[in-house]
Order: sequence, then structure tokens, then C-alpha cells
Amino acid sequence: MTAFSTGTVPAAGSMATGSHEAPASVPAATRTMSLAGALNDGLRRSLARDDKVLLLGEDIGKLGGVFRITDKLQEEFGPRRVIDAPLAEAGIIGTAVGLAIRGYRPVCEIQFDGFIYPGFDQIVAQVAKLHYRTRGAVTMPITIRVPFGGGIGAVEHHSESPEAYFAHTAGLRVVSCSNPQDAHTMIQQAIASDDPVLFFEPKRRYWQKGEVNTELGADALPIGEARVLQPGSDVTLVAYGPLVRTALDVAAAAADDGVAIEVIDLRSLAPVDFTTVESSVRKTGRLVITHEAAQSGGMGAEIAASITERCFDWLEAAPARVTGFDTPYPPAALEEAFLPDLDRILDAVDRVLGRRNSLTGWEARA
Amino acid sequence: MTAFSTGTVPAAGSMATGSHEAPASVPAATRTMSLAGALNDGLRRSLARDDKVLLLGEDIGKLGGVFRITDKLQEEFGPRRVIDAPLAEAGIIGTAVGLAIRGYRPVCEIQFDGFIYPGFDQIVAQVAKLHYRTRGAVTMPITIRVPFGGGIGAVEHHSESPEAYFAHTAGLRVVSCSNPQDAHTMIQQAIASDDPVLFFEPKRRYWQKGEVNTELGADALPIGEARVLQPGSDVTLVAYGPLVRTALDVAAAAADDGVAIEVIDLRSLAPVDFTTVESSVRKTGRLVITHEAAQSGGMGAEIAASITERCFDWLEAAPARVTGFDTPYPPAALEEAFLPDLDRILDAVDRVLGRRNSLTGWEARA
Amino acid sequence: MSTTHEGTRTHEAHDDIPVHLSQLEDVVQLISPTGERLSSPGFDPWVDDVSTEQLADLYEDMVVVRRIDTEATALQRQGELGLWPPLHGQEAAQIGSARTLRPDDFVFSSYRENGVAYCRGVTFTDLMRVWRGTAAAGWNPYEVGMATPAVIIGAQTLHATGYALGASFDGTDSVALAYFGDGATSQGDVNEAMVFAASFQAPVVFFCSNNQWAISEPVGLQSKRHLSDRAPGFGIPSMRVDGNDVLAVMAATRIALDRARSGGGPTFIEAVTYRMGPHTTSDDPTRYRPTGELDEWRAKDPISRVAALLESRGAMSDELRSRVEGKADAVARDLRAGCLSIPQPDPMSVFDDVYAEPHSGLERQKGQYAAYLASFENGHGDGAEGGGAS
Amino acid sequence: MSTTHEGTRTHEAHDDIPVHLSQLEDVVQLISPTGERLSSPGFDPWVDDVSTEQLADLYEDMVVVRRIDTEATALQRQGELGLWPPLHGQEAAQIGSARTLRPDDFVFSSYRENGVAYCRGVTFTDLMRVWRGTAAAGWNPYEVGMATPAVIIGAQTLHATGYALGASFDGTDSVALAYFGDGATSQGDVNEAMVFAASFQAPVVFFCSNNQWAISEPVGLQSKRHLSDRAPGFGIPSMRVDGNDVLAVMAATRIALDRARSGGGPTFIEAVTYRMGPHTTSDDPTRYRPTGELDEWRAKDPISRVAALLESRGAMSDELRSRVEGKADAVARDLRAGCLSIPQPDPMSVFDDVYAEPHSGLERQKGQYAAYLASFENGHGDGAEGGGAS
Ligand SMILES: Cc1ncc(C[n+]2csc(CCOP(=O)(O)OP(=O)(O)O)c2C)c(N)n1
Ligand SMILES: Cc1ncc(C[n+]2csc(CCOP(=O)(O)OP(=O)(O)O)c2C)c(N)n1
Ligand SMILES: [Mg+2]
Ligand SMILES: [Mg+2]
Repeated sequence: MTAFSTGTVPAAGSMATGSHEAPASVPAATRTMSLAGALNDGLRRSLARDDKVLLLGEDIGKLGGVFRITDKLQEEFGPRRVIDAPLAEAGIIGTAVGLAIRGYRPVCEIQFDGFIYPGFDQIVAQVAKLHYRTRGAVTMPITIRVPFGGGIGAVEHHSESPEAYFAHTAGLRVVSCSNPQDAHTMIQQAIASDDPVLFFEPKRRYWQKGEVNTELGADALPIGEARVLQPGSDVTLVAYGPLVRTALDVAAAAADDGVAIEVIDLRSLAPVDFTTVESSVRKTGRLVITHEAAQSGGMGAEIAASITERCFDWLEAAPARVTGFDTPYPPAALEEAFLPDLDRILDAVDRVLGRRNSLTGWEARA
Repeated sequence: MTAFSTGTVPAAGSMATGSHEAPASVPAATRTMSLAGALNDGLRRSLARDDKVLLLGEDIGKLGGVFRITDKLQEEFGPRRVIDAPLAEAGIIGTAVGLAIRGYRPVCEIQFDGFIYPGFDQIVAQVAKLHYRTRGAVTMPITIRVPFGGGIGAVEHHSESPEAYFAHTAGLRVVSCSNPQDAHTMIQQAIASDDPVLFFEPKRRYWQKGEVNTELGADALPIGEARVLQPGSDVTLVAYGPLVRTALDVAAAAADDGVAIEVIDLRSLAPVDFTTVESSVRKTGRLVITHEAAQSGGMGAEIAASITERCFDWLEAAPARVTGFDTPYPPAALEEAFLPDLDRILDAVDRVLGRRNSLTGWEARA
Repeated sequence: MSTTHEGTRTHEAHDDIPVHLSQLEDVVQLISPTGERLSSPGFDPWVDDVSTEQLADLYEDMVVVRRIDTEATALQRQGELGLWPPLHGQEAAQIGSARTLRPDDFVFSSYRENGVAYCRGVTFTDLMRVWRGTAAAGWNPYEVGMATPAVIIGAQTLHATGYALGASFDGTDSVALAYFGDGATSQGDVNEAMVFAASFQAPVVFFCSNNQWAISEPVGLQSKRHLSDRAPGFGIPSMRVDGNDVLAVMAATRIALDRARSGGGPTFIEAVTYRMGPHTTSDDPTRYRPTGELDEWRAKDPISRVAALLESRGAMSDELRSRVEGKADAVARDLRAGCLSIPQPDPMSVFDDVYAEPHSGLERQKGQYAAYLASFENGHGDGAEGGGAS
Repeated sequence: MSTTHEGTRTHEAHDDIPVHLSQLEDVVQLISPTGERLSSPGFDPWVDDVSTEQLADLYEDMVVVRRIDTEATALQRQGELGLWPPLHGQEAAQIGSARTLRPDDFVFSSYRENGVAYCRGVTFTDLMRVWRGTAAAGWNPYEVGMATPAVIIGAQTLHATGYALGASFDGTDSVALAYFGDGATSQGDVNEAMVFAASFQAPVVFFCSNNQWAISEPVGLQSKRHLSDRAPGFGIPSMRVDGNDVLAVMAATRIALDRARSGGGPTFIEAVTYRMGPHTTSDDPTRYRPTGELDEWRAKDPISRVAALLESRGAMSDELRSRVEGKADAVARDLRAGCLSIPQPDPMSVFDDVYAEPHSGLERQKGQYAAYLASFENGHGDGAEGGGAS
């Protein structure tokens, strides 16, 4: 990993049990930012820190990207650092591979989740495997940014959650940020990583605001670690990306009901920080996992399976998954039905608690 | 599903508890075939049965495919039914989509597992979604044949197991055959299905021979159902494709040791026939799943998670997975280390049985 | 900010894109921007039969689809549609091509060909479904001979090639016509479609609406040459026509269709036009469009030149004007009514049509969700606020 | 067997592939098959400096790489290699291009460019690793200026484009050269590489070894036109040369390199050659190769024509002959020794180099596997046969 430290900052530990909002005592370098703005600033710092960092994507130049994540970066760093690419995702990723071989650290923007598939071969057969193929001679410090997930009322292919494909692909790292602070630090950590990183941005949270310590350098929580956002002793609730905020809402609602939920923001999907999840589940004995992606073969399956392996004797109930259905992402009018929400997650909480009225009854009937 | 019946045959039930070799009483239409030969004959019958069936792929014409699965079919049906396509997987799948819209039933051959990724977008964004997108107006009766898996000493990209990507993709069906009889019937069932089917062929078992009832029509076990190949009361062992044979060897070895393993050939990976697995695990209380694909996010995760949900109160131990490692498929000299084999599966059997010497100890130490 | 590549000699910044590519040069033009009927020997015979009445009909079509565009944009602004991709400026390219097709031909389009959909007979309700967010696609492709639009850029060109191949296998002379944009030409799929179409000599027409922009990217970023120059290297003859000239588009499309029907294989048409509106209603073109460019193209408006030609033929009567206005008004009314009439889908319909045949996994999820929804009626809904005993 | 498409009028079977495409027409040739030095004004100046001594060196190279091919094929037959993709027939295309490169240029190749690897200085041991099945790739790309070969057809052309772009950003005049086959031209990646290279004016050379076959598929199935006709439509100048003519290949490559170095952007070279052997040692070309075709191409052998030219210049001495034979013998010996010296990798190395930085998930699997292996030493190995109490 290339050096990445610009100052001393509060220890990551102080974040570990705080909420995703600002910690109580706001350090000097802290500013209020949207998640989108935090990414923009993180990219700017990465470009400024290392000449080898390049941005490559569709409409990222003058337009600043359709979500404005690269707003003004071409103006500031010029068209050779922030490059509008022809409209072809395999071309973007494959060109980035060549740039990486030449020593660059390309950051590719995929405009929407559903447009990553034309680049799939270059990602899984090249980006993921080149370090292994060359027995370590070639590194692939490529970051692939993907605005992902639904809830924005978009047309087809604009609301997908393809993270499980990449988490199943050896050689890749997969992360997702859920709040402005993590967006700011994690994008810089991803770019500084010598491994390829799929960086999933929760597009429906782009405009969520929060306090950001912009100088959180080496002291930031490492990119591969999960964060306990809220402690609790009754149920462990694992979420990432867009559903972290929902998970916190669930915890608040459950608290009113006397149920103490421990909320974990997974942050890294490959590798999963099972140590953190395991110690939580050994405490609570109950696990609920939520994501927007389809249930079959989603991240929830891996987490449920691994935690069952690690915590079998501690589990009071089968881990429950609250996910998108095994359907294509639906049209906007149906996304409310499709997306995990407060009620569906609370229902699963009831289920792992063995409460009446939960779907446990349905399961038994099925 | 278009009509698919060419005669009465032994009830599927008679296969359900037999081995993957021939049933005891050999019916009249039974011939000894290799798995490759069975596929070839199944394709021939599908071509003969329905004019709308077309074969499309690289080198499938005069050469008969690099594995000779389409041997002599172009000679018999002509170059408009068995079409050598230009060297481009997206092109092959995308052309098949158009042919399907026009009413054809294309069968695409992907030459090796590792070459399916250039066609990934057309598969997940088009083939999988067109029926949903058109609210049922357009069907996608496309079969995509993929020789998959390792153990043949091949160079890179020729030994992969990409099935989990497709099993996670709503709109697709995913199956894998493990023996000549299933190869023969399942390929015909896949082609007759009005849904798109990813058809994974265990390439290292292509030359495995077995008895095939070539007239097994409507009475064949439906393509979506798993088959209990061998009954047992101590441990349920789930496998598919190339590892089914290994699983039977494991069962034989364990039987010598007094352990009765119930071997299930999953056959369908999407949907998984959980009813069959569930009733087995409720009996045995112990589950081992094996596949060649990487562990993280593989089929084993989904099966372990779902079975834990359905059988939590019946499980004596956490479901165990014996899989390829979370690495790229290694060079030939290392595939023995990579691939699940008899010893590694037996080790997992020991683990779910709580035996000394198994990796349970390691898990606890970790 | 220091960079390491000052003084690089080979790489040129994008703002050096040759300006001529955004100009109308090397194009076939049969109607000048001021409405003169120009002659072009290779193309004239293909539109000789277009009478003044038919020209008036084409004029009406263009006015109508522009009105569809205006009305849909208004509906979006009023919150009745989630999104709309305007075709403003591309009326001649869409009408001139779509009106040459037979009902048994088949169109494969992108999201922007709503004028084509109108020509194919798509109902207004069906036209609005996707943009109102109630369905992934609006119409039954077989009823109108037009596939549901592709959002994945370029994917439909391969579908058109496959369909065309199938149509030729069936012994028909139906043709598949694929619409796509200038940006799409960079996608592997579009190039592979040309490879497959040429190899199989499939009866497909590749119709590229070069509207100068792919969202914020000018066409010069996708190609240093005319897009029509690409196809011949694949063995596919091509034409470059003024896409704002309905007759030139019509002639070129007829040439291509005729070649396809008579076994001559694929043709590539580049229709040089201009996206006068934003990419979609979500876009803000002022961030990237050079000043003056829009005005330059306003002077080449596809509708006004037909009006001028009709005028010069003495056919632009008050009657015609009011017929066309009346039709456009009626269409706008029907469009709005059609849009507002679209019902919200039932939540349970999220499980419909994923598969053509029963699917055990999805059936189970559907059952669970139904039970979950039903549980609200049984008092589970307030479980959140303490419905169950723990 | 009845089919529905009897009488179809447009679709032509593949056996109508124009024969001329497999012929050497429209090619630049500087040495005729019989060894005459032909003149070609645009190309001659680029090889004027090639002395008879240098020609003899090229001759030596070609003989040597043919011997590498023969020896590797023998090693495969003897079970020492898992697979070998012969380059027999393509010696001039590989040597003529590779010998024009500078050490600071960078090669991106397919699996077949083993002659190129030899020119880049890859050791014989490294050359054999992949084919012996002990490693996913043989050499360190940075030590020889050559990436590890791509097995995914065409993927490397985009890598070359990106690398070239980076080299230009760095202010160097290094060039990336991408080798690929005739079949590869159908892949989206190769076409996208041309789009990107043209758009960025990247200093990359696309070197297409048209050896007439993609496994069993003749080049006419991939394209109805010369492959060199494709590039100009992307804005990339191209040349079509006799790929069995080492001087023509050299001249074309030098022209392309010079253009790239001086900021002129990409060039496409089609080297028309022939795969005289099977696709790989696993292939049986008699299943698809027309009778006579091999003989026809034997008459155009790339090595014998250089021998004849040297002969005509009086330079084909016994001394040269024995020098070359000696070198080839030595190389064959070294190759075999290098191959046989390759150690079997340690099983635990299966976990190496997946990531550049520590990875908790993989560390755990590695630990588990190590414990598992160790358990055999502790008697767990016979657990299968009853090692543990249940
Ligand atoms: C594979 C893919 N990548 C990116 C996008 C996002 N996108 C939607 S429209 C568009 C521009 C298309 O430009 P063009 O092909 O010229 O068509 P136009 O919109 O101008 O009609 C882009 C990049 C997409 N829909 N699909
Ligand atoms: C994406 C992909 N699809 C299919 C293959 C299987 N395959 C290996 S070599 C080959 C033919 C390549 O032909 P060509 O490009 O002409 O190169 P040549 O082998 O003749 O040198 C094919 C189809 C592959 N390696 N990669
Ligand atoms: Mg455009
Ligand atoms: Mg070839």
C-alpha cells in the first residue's frame, strides 16, 4: 500500500462504537459534507497526493459524472488526469489494466451498477487475476467505482446490486461505504491499495450529510474492517451501503420496544471481517443480515453460512436474511415492495427472537 | 415447455435411489454411452424433434466442438442448424437472443467455462431479463452449454466453475449433469424449457461411461429436482457435476467405516431443490456440501444458509463446505491441492460428526 | 498540482476533436435547411413516389412526435413521469426511417426512439409505462413489430442481427432494423453485431442516429472518422445522410431495406442529426454544450425545412396547418390521458413473469411475502412497535 | 430431417467464403516465395539498412524458433508438457516484428507468440512453465518488456492500448505492440481497443497474425473483407503484408513504430501467414483443413525464401548453415533442460500472490489447509478408514 497519511486524527476506535453521524467532539479538520461531496473530496486528495492516480470513465470530465462525483476535477487536474473515455466499459477497464501495468493507479467510474457487465470479463479474468498470473510481478491498483442500489425511482439497469458477483471472484476486494466519513477515507484507502478494489457507492445516500474529518489518515479504520455502529446484546444486524441507515432506524425502533440491536456496518464485502461479526454473534446469539441484492447467492448467504460455521454453538436461531427478491430489479412503482425496509427487517428481528407473529410461523407451515 | 415425450420409460422414481450407474433392470432402449456421447445424442434428438432448435458456437461445425459434443451434427443437420459463429461470446449470446425473439430455440456452446465472461452482459442483462421486461410476451428458450470445472490439467481459464454467478442471477435456470443418463435427458429438457438454462457440463467426466435409457421422455425426473443417489442416515452430502462421482466414492469409503452417507446429486443449482435436501438433513442432522468453485459466495454458502434456515432445530453441527479455495484456479501442478477430493470431503464428514482429528479443532483454535 | 506528463508529445487533449465531425459535410441531402428540393441521382429514385400529400403526412408525423416530446417533458416536470429522453431534433431521422418499414419488419431500438414507437402503432399508454415507472417495458413486441427498447447501450444491435438471421431462415423477406446512437458505436456489442451480420449476411439495417452527443461526450471522442466509415471495413456498405432531412433518411432506409430483402445483407446508415434537448430530463446540457451550437442546429431544423418545401409547392395551406395542429393537440391530450390512466401495479406483481415456467424458489419467496403482507392485517404490522412477546 | 428454412434466399452457407481471402493478394511482399528481392517503394527504405549479415541473423532466429516449436511439440508428445501451441509457419511474422522492437517497448501477446518471447529474452525455463503446468505465467513482464500472454482472446489489445497511453503520459517514446490472431478481430475487446487507441491517439501497434484459421474456423467466417480493411474505419491506418516475408513484416512494423514514436498514433498491421501445424497439440486439423491447403502454403515457407535470398547473394555458406544448426541444436538442448528442471510447486503455494496485501479470508483458508495437511502427519490421514471416534 502506498503511503497514505496526512496528519494525526482521532483513533479509529472512537468511531467504532459511534453512530455514522459525527462523533461527539468534532476535531478541527471536520466539515459537513454529503456522501457525494466526501467522495469528490477524497478523489481530489488522491489525485493531488499521487501523480499516478488517474480517473477514467464516461461523462466524468466537463459534466463531472451523472452524479457529479467528479465535479470540477477535470478543471483542476486537466484532461490527462480526469479522462472522458469512449462509451465502452470493457474498454475502460481494459485500458485501466494497461495503465496499471505501466505503473498508474486508475480509478474507473462505472456510470450505474447495471452497466458493469460489459466490463465483466476484463474485471474477473484480467483485473482479478493478473497479480496471481504474474506471480506477483504485476500489481493491479485499480479502483472501480460503482454507484449501486435502488430506491431512486430509476428505469431498468439503474438500481442493481451486483456486489456478490465480485465478492465471489478471487483476487478482488469489494467494499461499500455508508456515510460521508467512510466515503471520504475509504475511497482514498481503496485508491492507495495495491489490490484491485470494487468500490460500491450507495447512490440513494449520495445526498445524506454528515461530519467528515478530512484529515483522517493512517489512523482511519482499515478498509477491510467492519464497524460496530451501535452496540446491543439481543440481536446482531449486519448491513452495508444503503441499508446501514435503515439498520440504524431499525435499531432505534427496536430499542423503543426493549430490544437491543447491535448494528454492524460491514464495509468490506471481500474479505468479510468475520472476526467482528463473530464476536458480536457470540454475544447476541442472533443474526439478521440485510442487503438489496437478490437473496439466492447474495452476501447474506455467505455471512449466514460462515457465521453458522463459526458460532454454531452460540446461535439461538438460524441467521435470517432480509434481501431483495430473486427477481430482476423491478420498475420504480414496485421498488418499495422489493427493497428491504424497516418493517421487513423488524419482522426478521422478531423471527430470530422467536416472537409470535413473525414469519417463523410461515416457515414452519411451508 | 414444448412437448417432450418419445415413449414410455421406467418411472423416474426408479432412478431416485439408484446409483448414477445403470439401474438393475436395463430397459430395451438402453445403451452404454459416455457422458459426451449422451450429450451428443441428446442434442441430435432435440434437433430432430424441433426445427426451431439451432446450435450456435465456436468450432461446433466441422470440428464438432473441441470436446466433440456436437460431433457430426452439422453433417446431419446442415450449416443452418449447426452454426459455426464468429469468435465472440457476446455476439453468440446476443445473436441467440434475437433468434429467440424470432421464435427459435438456440443452444449456444461456450467453448470453456472461462470464456463465458465476454458474454456476461448479454446473459445477465438480456437473456435473464427479457421475459420479465416484456411482461411475459417474449420467452427466452435459450440453452447455454458450458463445459466446466477442473481436473484436466489445462492452462488458465479452462477449469473454472462460474455457476454461482448465474445462480445469483434472477431469470436464469442453472443445472449441471453428473452422469450419462442425466446428460442425455437433461440437455433435452433444458432445450425444451421456455426459460433460459445455463447447462454446466462436468468436462472431466465427459468420458465416464454409463447406461442410458435413450427413450426416457416425460417420465424423466424433472430438470429442477435433485436426486438422492444413495440413501444414508448419518450425514447428507450434497454435490453436483464433477464431484458427484467423488461424493459416491466418499460414501463408499465412509460405509467401510460404518458411516452412512446420503449422497444427493443437486442437478439444479437454480432453483435448488431444497425440499429434497431439507428432508435428508432432517433425517441426518448433518450436512456437507462440496463444489470446485471458490468457497466465498459459492453454491455451498446458499445451501448452508437455506438449510440452516429450514432445519435449524434438526442440525447437529454447522453445515460444512468443501470447496475450491478463494484463489484463481491454479496451474495444473497445483490443482490437486485446490480441488476437493475424497480425503478433504471425508475430513468434513468427520467434522460434522464431531470426530477428533477433524478441522473442528482448527476452527476452535482460529 | 504537479503532473508527470507535462511535455508529452503524443497525447492530445479532447478539445482538439476535429470540428468538422459535428458539421453536416459528406452527407446526402435531398431537402436543404431552407426547404429546397436538392437532387442526388443515387437517392432520388427511391423517393420519387413520395407525393406532396405524403410529404404532408410526414410533416404531420414530425409535428406530432415533437408534440409527444413536449408533452412528455411537461408530464415529467409535473411529476407524472420519472424520466423522459427527448427526441427533439431527431424527428426526421425517426419518421423518415420508421415510415419506410413494413408491419412484418422488426425494430430494435434504444430508449430514444419514441417517435419510431409512435409509427409502429404503440399506444400512448404503453409508450408511457416505462417512463412512469410502472413497468420495465411498455408494449408487446409482437403486436407492433418492435422490441422493447434496450437501455444497455448497443445490446439491441446483436438482437437485431439474430432476429434478421431467423427471419431469413424462415424464408421471409422481413428485415430487422436496429437503432442506436453515436456513442453506441464504441461498444463491443455493436462491432460484434457488424461482424455477425456480415458473416451471416443477415438482413439487418444498422441505423445510427448520430445526434452529436453521448450524454456529455461529443461524437469526436468516440471516433476520429465519420461513423459511416466504420461499416465498410466489416464488409457492410454504408451511407451518410442528413438525418434532419426526412426524404434523405427515407431514401437511404429504402435502399438498405431493399438490399436486405433481396439477399444483399446488412447496411449501415449514419443519420447526422442533433439532440436539441438534454440527454434526458435529468440532464443539464449547459454544463458541456458549446455556446452557439444549439442555435447553429436550430437553423437546420428537420420540421421547418419540410414546411418550407410544402410552402414552395403551395401545399402549406391553413387547412393542413390546422389539421396538423389538431392532430398534435389530440395526441397530446391522449398521451396525457393515457399516462394518467396507468394504474399502480399490485405489490405482489413484483414476482410475475420472472420465469415462463414455475420456479420453486420464487414461489416460496412469493408465499413468504404474501404471508408477511397478510400479517399486517393480523396485527403484525405494529410488531415493530412491540407487537410480539420476546 | 425436415427443416423450415429450405429455400431461404438470403442466408449463405459458410462454404461460400470467398476463397481469395486465404490467398496472398493485395499484400506487400519484399521477398518472393522463391527468394527474389522484390521492390516496393513505400517499404524498401525501411529495410535498406538490413545487411546480408543481419538477414542471416534473422534466418538464424527463424530456424531457432522453428526448432523451439519442434522441440516443445516433442516434449508435449513425451508427456513433459501439457500443451503446446505451435507457431510453425509464422516464424517470419514473429521474428520480423519482434526484432524491430526496442527493449523499452512492451509486447502484449496471445499464447502463440513464443518466437516473440524468445526475441524478448525470455529464458527457456520461463518459456516452458505455463505449458508444463507449473505456473499461470512464466516470466516477469518488466524484465523482458513483454506481458504474460493472454488466453482470453483479444483481451490484451486493450491492455496494450492502456499501456501505450501511460507511456505517452510519461513523456517517453516507448510503444506497445499487441499481437493477436485473425479470429480475435471478431471480439468486442479488439474493436474497443481500436476505438480507444484512435480516440486517445495512443502509441500502440495492432499486429494481427492472420494465420487463416481460428482453431477450425477459416478467416472468411470472421470477415468478408481483408482484416486490414477494418482499421481505417476506426481512424487507424493499416497495412497488409506478406506475413511469411520477414523483410516485409519488418518494414511494416518499423513504419508503425515510427509513427507511434513520433506522435502519429496507432497503426494496424495484418500479417498474412499460415498456421502450418495444429491449433495446439490437442487439435486435429485434418478434421477441417481442405486437402492441398497445407502444401500450397509449404511452397510459401517463410524460412526457405530467406535461405534462397541468402543463397542468391552468395551468403548461404556451409559455415552459416552449421552455425545456425549448432545454435538450433543448443537451443533445443537448453529448452529441454530448462523444461525438465522446472520444479513442482509446493502445494501451499496455491495461496500465493492472489493479493498484494494481506487478506484475512485467504489467510484463514491457508491456515486451515496447512492444519489439514499437517493432520496427515498426525494420523488424521487414515481418518477416512476409521481414524477417529464418532
Ligand atoms: C452499457 C451502458 N453504459 C452506459 C450507459 C449510460 N448511458 C445511457 S445513455 C448514454 C449515452 C448514449 O449515447 P448515444 O449512443 O449517442 O445515444 P443518444 O443518447 O445520444 O441517443 C450512456 C453513456 C448505458 N445505458 N449502458
Ligand atoms: C474469449 C475466448 N473465447 C474462446 C477461446 C478459445 N480459443 C482459444 S484459441 C481460439 C482461436 C483463436 O484464433 P486466432 O485469434 O485466429 O488465433 P490463432 O490461434 O490462430 O493464433 C479460440 C476460439 C478463448 N481462448 N477465449
Ligand atoms: Mg448520441
Ligand atoms: Mg488464427
